[in-house]
Amino acid sequence: MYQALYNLTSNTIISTLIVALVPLTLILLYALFAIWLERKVSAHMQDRLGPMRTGWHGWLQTIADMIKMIQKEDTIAADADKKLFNIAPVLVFAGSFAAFAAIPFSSAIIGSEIEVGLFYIIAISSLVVAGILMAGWSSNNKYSLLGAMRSAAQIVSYEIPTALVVLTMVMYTGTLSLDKISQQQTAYFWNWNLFGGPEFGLAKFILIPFMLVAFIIMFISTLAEVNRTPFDIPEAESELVAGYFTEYSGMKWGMFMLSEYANMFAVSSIVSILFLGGYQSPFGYLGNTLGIEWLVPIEQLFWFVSKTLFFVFVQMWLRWTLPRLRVDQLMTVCWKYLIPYAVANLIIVGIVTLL
Amino acid sequence: MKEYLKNTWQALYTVIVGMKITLKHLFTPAVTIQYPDVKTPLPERVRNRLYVNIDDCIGCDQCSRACPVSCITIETVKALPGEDLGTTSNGKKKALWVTKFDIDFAKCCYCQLCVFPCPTECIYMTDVYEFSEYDRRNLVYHFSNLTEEEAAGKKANFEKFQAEKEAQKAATAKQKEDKNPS
Amino acid sequence: MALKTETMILNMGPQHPSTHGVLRLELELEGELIVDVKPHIGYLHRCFEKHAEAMTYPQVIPYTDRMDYLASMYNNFGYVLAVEKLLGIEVPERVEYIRVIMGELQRIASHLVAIGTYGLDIGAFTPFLYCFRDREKILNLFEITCGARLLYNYMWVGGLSHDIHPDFVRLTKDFIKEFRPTIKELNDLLSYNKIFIERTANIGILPLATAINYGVTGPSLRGSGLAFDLRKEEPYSIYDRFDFDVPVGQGLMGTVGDCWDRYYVRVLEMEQSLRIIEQAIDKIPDGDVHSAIPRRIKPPVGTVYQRVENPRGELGYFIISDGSTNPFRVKVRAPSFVNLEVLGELCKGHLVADVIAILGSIDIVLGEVDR
Amino acid sequence: MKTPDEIFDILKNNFNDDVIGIEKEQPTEPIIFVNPSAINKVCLFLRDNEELKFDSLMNLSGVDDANGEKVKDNDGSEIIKGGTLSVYYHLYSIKYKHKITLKTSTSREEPRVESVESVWKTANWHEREAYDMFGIIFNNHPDLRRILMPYDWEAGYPLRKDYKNPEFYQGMKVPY
Amino acid sequence: MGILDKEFSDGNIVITKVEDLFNWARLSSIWQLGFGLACCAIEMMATSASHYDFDRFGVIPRNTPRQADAIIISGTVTLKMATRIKRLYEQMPEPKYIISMGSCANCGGPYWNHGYHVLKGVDRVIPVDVYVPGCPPRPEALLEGLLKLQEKIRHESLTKKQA
Repeated sequence: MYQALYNLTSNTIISTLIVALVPLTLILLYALFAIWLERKVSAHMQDRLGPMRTGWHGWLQTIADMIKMIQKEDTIAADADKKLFNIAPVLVFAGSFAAFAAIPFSSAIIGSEIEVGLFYIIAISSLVVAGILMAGWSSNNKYSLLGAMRSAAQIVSYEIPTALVVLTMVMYTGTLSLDKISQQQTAYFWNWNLFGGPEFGLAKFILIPFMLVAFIIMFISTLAEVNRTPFDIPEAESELVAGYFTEYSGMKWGMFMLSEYANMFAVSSIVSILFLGGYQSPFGYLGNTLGIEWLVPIEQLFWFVSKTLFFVFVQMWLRWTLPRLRVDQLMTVCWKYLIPYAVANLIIVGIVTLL
Repeated sequence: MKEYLKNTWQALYTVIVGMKITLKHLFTPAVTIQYPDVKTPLPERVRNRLYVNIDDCIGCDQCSRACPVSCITIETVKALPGEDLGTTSNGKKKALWVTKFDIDFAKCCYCQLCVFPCPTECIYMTDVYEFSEYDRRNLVYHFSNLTEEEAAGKKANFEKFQAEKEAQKAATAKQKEDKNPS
Repeated sequence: MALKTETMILNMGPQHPSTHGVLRLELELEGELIVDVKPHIGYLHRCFEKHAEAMTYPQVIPYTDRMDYLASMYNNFGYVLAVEKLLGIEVPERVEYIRVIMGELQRIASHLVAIGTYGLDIGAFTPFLYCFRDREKILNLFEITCGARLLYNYMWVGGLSHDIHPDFVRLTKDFIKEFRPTIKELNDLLSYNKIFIERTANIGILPLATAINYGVTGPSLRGSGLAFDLRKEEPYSIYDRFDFDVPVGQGLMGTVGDCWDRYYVRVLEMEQSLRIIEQAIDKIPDGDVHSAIPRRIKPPVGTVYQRVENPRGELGYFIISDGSTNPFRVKVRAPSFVNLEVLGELCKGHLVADVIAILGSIDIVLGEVDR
Repeated sequence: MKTPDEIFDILKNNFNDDVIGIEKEQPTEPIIFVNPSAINKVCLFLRDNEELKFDSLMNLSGVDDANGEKVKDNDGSEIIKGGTLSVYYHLYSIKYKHKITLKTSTSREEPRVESVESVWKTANWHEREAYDMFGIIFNNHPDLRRILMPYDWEAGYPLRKDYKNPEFYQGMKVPY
Repeated sequence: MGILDKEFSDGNIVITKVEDLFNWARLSSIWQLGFGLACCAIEMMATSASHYDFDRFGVIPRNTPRQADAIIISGTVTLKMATRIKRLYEQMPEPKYIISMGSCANCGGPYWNHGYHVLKGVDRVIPVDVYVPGCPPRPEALLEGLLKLQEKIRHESLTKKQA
């Protein structure tokens, strides 16, 4: 996309700006929609109606929340560490927004085609931990401190199963660049990695169960990385009042919410790229059949967003069904269950790809 | 090792079962009553705001004695023998002017103990529950239909009547005195 | 040189999402491990005993409602039985049956709130709303009979304030039919959920000896394996005419007497209450509920201690009367007040998240703790 | 299953002077009077004796008997001088299913009772509540503080018959 | 109030337009502090449950005073609790509202006469916007109280600061 814009405007600053602005606006619009979706999904799952009075079925609700949050008084605790207190939300949002640079929304719309896309994403998403620790420490509140400590331990320890599963997928697909992985899984859903990948043959059928196991491990560990139930221990309502953002009010807290939903989107898009063929459509492209060339990228964008939104919906669905794990149980799930399964899976897929 | 696999299987299975239930509920219709637009009819014995039918009230003070919270304040003035105050709906002769009949709904605990002892059933609970206020003072409801000065007027002429009776009694007592000593 | 660590005092203050009201827990923490728990109560002390001395006998009943506001029907039941024992009056059969039905309906409603808030403490939001949705049906039943949703002032000394509504029997039967499948659904969603079991099994184990010494009663005691239920132990009113069994914690998911057992005893008890209501609903004799209500209540000089099986445990009324229309002294033995003492004993060595799980499993109501 | 009279006889011959007497004409259950300084020994005996086994203290309640004579206080309201404060214990045995009620009474000015916290742990909060409401001091109680009222409440003991409301508490007007 | 502390001259068209928008936003997303005291708290929970659904009005329970806009004082305020409520009120960021729910919070309710430990009405400690009578008020009565509060916010104006 950058190249196309550069030929158009032949000015580097403007084209980079536009390349950065497109995902930003997409994320802001998506966040407004996701917060509204979460409240409606949770409501209907609990036999109630959710926001109804702001516009038809409450679609203006998140906008109302946003404008109200702007009006809130900006309180900083008296002996909080002012500088860190203000940087923390920005850092957390920057961490989760930076991951969008490498995610291919469609063959035409990619932030920057980095060869080491996956590696970059895993590296950048640990920036969020620094932000959370800063928030917890600087608000000088016992609950925030406990929340920050827990979230640091959780996100760091769940990086390992994610990395292992990414390793298996990279070994299987042979490339680190997200764009190439999506291109490999060309049209028709049985070529997707979840169903054994593009080449036809015996390896494909042996791989299907292990791809499924890798998919489940990846989904669970990304859930933990984003602090969603059943792993939302850092901001556990019932124990730690509101975890690391207890002291934040108004727009700063809004930034935290925004980054949580942005992170959810980033994480579920990675899962959909690795396993469900990113922007590939399951039944071939309308654009090709009708011969309209420029329609294909838009179709791809549609398929990409719908797959990711499905995963976001599943994350919300889990939030309103499952209770919360305790901190030490969280660690046992990670170290005693996810990592052994991931390593075993890695070995088996390795052997199969070698044959 | 067997325990390990059983744990994993049990975890996955129960999560799936839980998700099946919430998904089922996602598609069952909501039970919410949309309050401001849809107001459900309340059963007839419902206990919300009290109402006093003041012209049936004979000022017998039974309700304010029965109230555990003593939030009913009644002031009555005895009617002069000549005055006719009309009768209550079930034919009881009224003998007292009820100058002040206030119920402080900020104190009331809606226990309905005042409704049962009332001889003329003039105090009963309605199903009105929408009466929240911005200012606590106008939660005190005044049910008596005598205005301030009428009440003051009634009290004044009752005192006057009282004073006359005293004077007469003093006079008759003096006469008796004159009669027997002389 | 060992690194000197210092314990941290964490105040789970009167305003906390899962302290079931206004209770302050002073936790002494070593990292996340609990060294000591000191509950501070009294934030909702509403001087019930002072009011009881200043009111006449029937006027105290609205105040007994407000003590354990989740089971106010049962508070009336206890107080009314105590005063009737003092007066020595007999109550017509119809009133006895209606009181048992209302008491058991109130037990189901109270257990539904206990189970719902316990799910909330562990982190599952949806069961809380399903439980409240079912509880609304019971509140409707109460509302058509006595007009109030939560604080009823329904059971009077010697009778009832209103007779039951003509279609009360039909609505109760519908409720029983609708409610049974929802218990099963609740079990699948919460009780057998692996994460819920992981969070509650083998946590806060209450051995039987400490339970008896601490005077714990009700589902918390039965969770530890002793079938001590006043409805069977010392049958008051007409509970001896119904057959129902007393569920006891068997340690299905862990050791006997852990949080999961206390929670599961409540779920089974709801089932038993349904059985009692079914047996009682068809055999309500007819008669007048106001016949035995005395005009003026002036009991003879004396003391009485009457205890009933409140959904939270043994609720006892100790009334001293000096012959006047006002009771001289009313002391209430509130089950939650006694069950809360054992919290310090149970929480040693657990994590912060477990304190919430243990507190939820004991199921206290602050109105009753502070009276 | 023992009747209160048999229990009283057993107690009488074990603690002859400490157990003062039994009062039976109550309409409901008879009450055994015990000397306040010996209450913990009696309770320990009641709990550990093989035939009695009173292992659960149902209820411990403080009562202001208000039987002293009324005296005009300086600001017009009357306070009660002399008279007694008494403590009732309701015991129950799960094994034998029998119940008794003990009563001890101490003077109003110097209310001292032995604590039974060592016998039943549940008595800890009950006694703290009796102290908070009536001012009855329980000797060697682990931490005898106010439990329901604020810790810095110095306007006396609320449930006594002659209790008067303070005008202000931490800047908040108390009476209506 | 956030970025709008500067004084405006008079309410001309632009201001009233923005003012309505800001008022609308403030009143359609009141976040209540999840905090209940006594029996009215159970009715408040029943209001946020499925049958009467607080979420329809955009009201979510928030646990920290920092993120809450309104406290619903649901239950009896005792003297020991009054100092805590004052501190909670002070911790809340500026546009904050108080709904006093139930007779006990209005003026001490059934405990006004002999309640030595009960504060006679929460307005002795914090300023109250709407009094909802009832003991406990029905969920619909609480919703009606919320609607009254929303009416009050709708007519608030940013320029003319009320006393």
